[in-house]
Amino acid sequence: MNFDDTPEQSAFRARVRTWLDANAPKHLEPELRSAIGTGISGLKSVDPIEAAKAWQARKASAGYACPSWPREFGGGGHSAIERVIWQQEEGIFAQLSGIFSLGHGMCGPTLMAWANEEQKQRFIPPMVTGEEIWCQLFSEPCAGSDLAGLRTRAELAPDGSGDWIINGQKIWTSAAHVADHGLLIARSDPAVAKHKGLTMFFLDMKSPGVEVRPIRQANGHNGFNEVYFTDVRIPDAQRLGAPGQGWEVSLTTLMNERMTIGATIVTGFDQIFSLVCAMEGENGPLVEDRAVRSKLASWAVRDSGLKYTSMRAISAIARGEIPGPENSIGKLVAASLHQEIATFALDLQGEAGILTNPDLSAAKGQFQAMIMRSPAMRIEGGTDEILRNIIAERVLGLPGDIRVDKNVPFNQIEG
Amino acid sequence: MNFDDTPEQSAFRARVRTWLDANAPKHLEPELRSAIGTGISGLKSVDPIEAAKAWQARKASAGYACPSWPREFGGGGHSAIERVIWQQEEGIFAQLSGIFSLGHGMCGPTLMAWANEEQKQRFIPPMVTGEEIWCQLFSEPCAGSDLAGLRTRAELAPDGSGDWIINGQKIWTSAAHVADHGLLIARSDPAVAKHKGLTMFFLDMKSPGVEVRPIRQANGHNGFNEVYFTDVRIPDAQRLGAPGQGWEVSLTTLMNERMTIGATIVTGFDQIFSLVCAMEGENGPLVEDRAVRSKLASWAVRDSGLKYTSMRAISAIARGEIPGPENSIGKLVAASLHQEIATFALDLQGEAGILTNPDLSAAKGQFQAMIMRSPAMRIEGGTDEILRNIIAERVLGLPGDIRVDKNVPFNQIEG
Amino acid sequence: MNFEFSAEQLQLRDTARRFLADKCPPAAARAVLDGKVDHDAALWQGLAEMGFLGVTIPEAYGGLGLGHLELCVLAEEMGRTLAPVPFSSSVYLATELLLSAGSETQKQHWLPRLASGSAIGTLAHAEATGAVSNGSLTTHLEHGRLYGQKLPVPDGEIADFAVVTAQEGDDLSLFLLDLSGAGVTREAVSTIDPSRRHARIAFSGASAEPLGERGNAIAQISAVQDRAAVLFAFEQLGGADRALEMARDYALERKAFGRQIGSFQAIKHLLANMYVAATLARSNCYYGAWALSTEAPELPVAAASARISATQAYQLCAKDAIEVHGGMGFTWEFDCHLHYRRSNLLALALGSLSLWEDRLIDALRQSQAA
Amino acid sequence: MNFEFSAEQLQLRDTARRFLADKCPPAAARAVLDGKVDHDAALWQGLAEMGFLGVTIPEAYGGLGLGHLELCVLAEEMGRTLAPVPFSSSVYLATELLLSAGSETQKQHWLPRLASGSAIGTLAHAEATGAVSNGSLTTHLEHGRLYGQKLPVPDGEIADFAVVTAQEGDDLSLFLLDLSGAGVTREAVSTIDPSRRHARIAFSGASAEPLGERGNAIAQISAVQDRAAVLFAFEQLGGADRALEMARDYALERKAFGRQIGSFQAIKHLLANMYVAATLARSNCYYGAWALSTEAPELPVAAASARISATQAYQLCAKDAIEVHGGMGFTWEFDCHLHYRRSNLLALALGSLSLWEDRLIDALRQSQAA
Repeated sequence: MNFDDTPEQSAFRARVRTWLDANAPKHLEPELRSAIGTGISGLKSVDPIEAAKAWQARKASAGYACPSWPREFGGGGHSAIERVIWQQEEGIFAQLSGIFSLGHGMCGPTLMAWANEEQKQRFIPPMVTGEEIWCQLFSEPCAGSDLAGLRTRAELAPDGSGDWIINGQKIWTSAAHVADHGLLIARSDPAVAKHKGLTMFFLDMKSPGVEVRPIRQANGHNGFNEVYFTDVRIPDAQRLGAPGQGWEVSLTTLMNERMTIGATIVTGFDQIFSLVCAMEGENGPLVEDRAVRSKLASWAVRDSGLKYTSMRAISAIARGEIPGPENSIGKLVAASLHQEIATFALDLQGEAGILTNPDLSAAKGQFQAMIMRSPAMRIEGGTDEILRNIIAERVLGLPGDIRVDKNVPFNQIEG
Repeated sequence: MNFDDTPEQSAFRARVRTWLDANAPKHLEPELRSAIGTGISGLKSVDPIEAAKAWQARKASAGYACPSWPREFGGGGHSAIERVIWQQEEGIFAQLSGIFSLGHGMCGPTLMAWANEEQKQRFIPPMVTGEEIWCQLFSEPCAGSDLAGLRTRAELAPDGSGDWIINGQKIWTSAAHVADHGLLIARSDPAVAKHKGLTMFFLDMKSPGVEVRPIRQANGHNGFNEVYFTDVRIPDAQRLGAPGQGWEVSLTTLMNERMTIGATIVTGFDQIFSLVCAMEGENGPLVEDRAVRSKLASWAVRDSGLKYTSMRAISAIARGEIPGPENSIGKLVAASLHQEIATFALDLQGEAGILTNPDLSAAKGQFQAMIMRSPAMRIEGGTDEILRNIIAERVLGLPGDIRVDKNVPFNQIEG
Repeated sequence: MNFEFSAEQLQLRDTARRFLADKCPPAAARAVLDGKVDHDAALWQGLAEMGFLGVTIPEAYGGLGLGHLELCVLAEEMGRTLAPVPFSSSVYLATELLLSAGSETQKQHWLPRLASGSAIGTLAHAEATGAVSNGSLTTHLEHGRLYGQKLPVPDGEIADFAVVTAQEGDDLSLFLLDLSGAGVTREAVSTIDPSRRHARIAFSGASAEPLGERGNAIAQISAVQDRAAVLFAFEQLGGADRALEMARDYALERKAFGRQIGSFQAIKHLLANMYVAATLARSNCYYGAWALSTEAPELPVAAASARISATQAYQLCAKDAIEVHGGMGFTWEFDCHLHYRRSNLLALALGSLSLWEDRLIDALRQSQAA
Repeated sequence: MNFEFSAEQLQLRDTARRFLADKCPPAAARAVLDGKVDHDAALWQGLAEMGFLGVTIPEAYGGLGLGHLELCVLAEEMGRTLAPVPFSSSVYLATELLLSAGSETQKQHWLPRLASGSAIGTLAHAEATGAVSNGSLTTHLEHGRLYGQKLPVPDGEIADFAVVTAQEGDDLSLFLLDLSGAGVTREAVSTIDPSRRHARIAFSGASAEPLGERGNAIAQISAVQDRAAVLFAFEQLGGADRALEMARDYALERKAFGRQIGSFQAIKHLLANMYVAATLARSNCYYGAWALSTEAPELPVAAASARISATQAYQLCAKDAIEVHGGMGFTWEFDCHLHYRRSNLLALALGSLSLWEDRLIDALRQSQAA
């Protein structure tokens, strides 16, 4: 048991560090750090999209954009553990590239698995370099946790061209407002069971009939969009997989969930620990207050538990294995922790805990931003409830929920 | 809003107090108090059954046994609010009568609703006076939360006498080892849906073929029994309700759940508050320790919340109304509170927290008895999970769980 | 015993509920949240006309001369509807302070104005992060004039007068201050719940008159906080109940996997836990109401219990209402965040939960010792 | 990086698991619980023969001379099977103390006996309710002899020798004591988990030899507690995993309402939460194992984290395993209570959770300052 790199890993890490020293946009670091856990990049001094594209292009030039993708598509051709090392070293600067995360995490792997050679050559390299941004058009207003309940229709064009005509609405599409392309799942056959009648496509987001509207979130940020489709035409060549095979294709995509392994899970513990070490209470430093300590300790072990769970996963990758199911607990634990910590941090500040102005608030208002962000963490990427179901079923082998919609044609399901 | 008795209530309370002063077995009080929250009467100096019968008989002589039952059956003929006042005043001495609680809370009301006049005259008065003890034979090894899944069979005797022959097994039957009579629900028709084929009876517990075996509980106590039925014969006259109507009859019974309103709900808060006020920590009295205070405060408000929830119910009774659903939270809240408090109390005692001997352990080992008892509180009378379902469905109006066993003949249900 | 509001009080609740359903839809709170107005002046005037602003003010001073049970009933409805008006500042704090400590002249001047809504009052107490103790205030009296700064002051921008705690030599005293006078500057500050405005107020030689016994502010504030804690708790209770209702309704309406999401145990039990918290809070609040209205010696215990329990219930119900709503619950468009914001704002309105935990344990020990 | 046990260590685990599955069924713990025997002597002898008792003892003293990672692996299996033997007292405490502080003579005398199982050692430290601090012990040295009383002493009845903390003037020192000698009386005490026996030991002029540097017991004990905390945490982890497995298996087997109870979300999510707790504990334990085996300066943080996390996980899994089993889970006949008892026993074995919380925060502050 050790935390040491092999000589090869050590050499790779040294190369990465040297390169980052010379190339990382260090002047942006304070802004990026101030926004940890708030769900935004934090960039105000520069345009976040410009900064993202610039950083992505620079990484691509050195083979560090999509480090483990094949070189023929512009990737780095590195091993899985090298990708993890890259992520560890890139650290806070990864926050710059958030706009690409669904493209790189989901759209790219799906294209690699299902697109033809020509399409891969055309679309993957600009995805790597950041020249083209992708978005993923899966969720719908009535299909969130129950993704297979989606209603956006894909119908063959009546002109016999073989093209598909798309009508419907997608939601929670991050980056849609700046995306060049989108990966879209739609219902091509409503007369069969809900999982059976779906088909996957990709499309040009500038196609006529595509309308993107930003969603204002509860904390006032615009992280997501709604996307409306009105008679949007997609050539049949941009279909991925067979008609009706969309659910299967989407699973390939969802299996490639963004690899947070190696990246830091933000629980808020470091932030609250700094706060209580710096703050004075009525009876001395707050960190000496036994009530504070007791809470801190229980958060500390959840925080370190996640950190070392992630180490176990990295260790499996280093051995050439696939990480076990224990990594599925990360977001579930982190999201509640985040909310608990932020709530307590405000409480520690007393009546002044309500202030959000960074100049007036303790810790520059970061906990106020965190408390307003935290409810979303418990929902996005799978609600707490869905994640517990996944752990119970996939890890512990318990039975699935009773399904009333199984084997029922979609157009006969109530609701 | 006031806590005052009306003049009538005040006069009744005064009469009760005077009577209790003269009649309550005060010498047993310390033993009874020491056992609060541990699930036993605590009596060692006297035989608990003898003491229970003696106290019951004395109460009956003054009309305080089953205070709100009709006088014709030996009850006190008092109003519902007077019964509550009685319970408040009887206090700790009610613990003596635990052996009668299911008889008085469930069997009695069921007989009153479903038995014929002659049976009522025969069976109810000795139930009131404590001369005869009743038990309730409902739960089975495979029918706990899902009571309607019970398998004990009631078949018409082949001799054409109209008698019923009972075969099967009941479990969690408190007082069965000392009971004279039992209220029994059994399956008379396995070919119809599970709720439809049940029939209710009462029987003499000395009938041939009835065998009672004590269950040793996890904490070493014998509070419950298994009861085995082998060709036990019950005359048809002891059927309550029509054949197949047993579920309906059982609902009458379950609606009459033991009225804990007015009785004290034991959460353990008073006990832990006394402990921390008395105990010294490394840095002074434990009650000054901020970590202790924070926990105490959150328990205090749950404890007082239950107490005043109960007051609201009593208040409804005093107005001649039926208490609302808010009273359903009592056991759910108290059980977890009990377990949390006991666990923390042991922790406060450090390494010595494991000691159970009253002479060696802080607070005479009461928290050690409490921690060993508390898991049962979360299960008996409805598990936490069943209670949350009940609150969600009956109070908040949410849909029932999906039932796979609905309308399926009992003998075709898997498992 | 009668541990329930009277028929008249319940009728007042119905009246208030109907009035607020009409005059105070969620759009009212949103108008303040969006910065269009600093409070809902029409609603404020309407509340005055209903007599609600002067419910505890004696008739001699232009109020209704009712009791605190009536005020509890109103507070709950204010909380349910997120009423974007300075009700708590003016009624729970300023009115209470004047009633308990004001001179006859002060009462005659301000109480009628408070009752009619023509004046808004507030309490300016907190100065920065942490609890206030004797000697910790920077605001002080110097040659009869006030210097220092208060932050955050609820409704500080719109209030006509404030009761201010200030150091006077070694002691703390209360002062009453016309906020439109010289030497007072105030500016809005941003908070987690902009639907209820807060300000920073600086004093540079403002003239102020003493309120009540000098040098006794700690005790005066503590007493008024106990009283206000019960009233804030009712506001929180109203909010908790409303958040629970919203979540329950959504769980019945929204379908996933071919069924109402409210038929899944995960959602049912989340809602059941919210109900449990709200029920415990309600019972503690009723106890607080009884203690407040009867001036019972149990008030410190009852107030802290109501306060802690209602803070916990509102925070739980508001955050889990978002969870039940899923992604939609985190949109600006849905009202869930209005309650989430308010729940976190009210949790700190009279000082932190930790502070009230301490107050509760101290009060419990005193009542045991007594 | 390799944050996993090695192939050889995993093989040792398999060997231990097979051995214990055979030699240590739940009936073994029950035999002690029921008071039939004071420990499982045959199992103890078997463990000695496997070399497990001397796994960290150098070969020169008759041990296997392996490291602490191997011991962690064994501790987890002991916890899984509720092994009713003095493994923790003899191996985590007595052996560790001798290895770190024993003189050559003491090592030569006791280590071979500990490795062969012919001697059982323990640590006699606690005296009563609360944490031990300098000056708080009644046990003391007087004219070179020990007086006082220790309670509770794990395996105190069956141990051959004990390391005793005692006041020596103003300081605390460690003494090694043959428990069969004169001036020692011991009696069994009842605890919440009678499957692991504890005793009260009284000293009335018992002869004792110093162990290690005199006057330095606080530091010595603290160091050995950090080391033992990791090992106890692995025992707790094994217990937590086993309780979770039992609950999962029962949820798959038991039916209600026509379906497996494990198909209800209430049960699924209870089990998912148990899994989360056990997984966090495992990762913290691995960190502890790394720190222990490498004698890393991070040990105080790692040990306290493993300890707290594993205590929480075992207590949660054991109590909710009963809940999943329903009424049957609270019978004497089902094994659930064996884990419930053990989880509460081990939670206090090295002092309370509160104590370890304090240790963690102190250690975190020191590591930040460094």
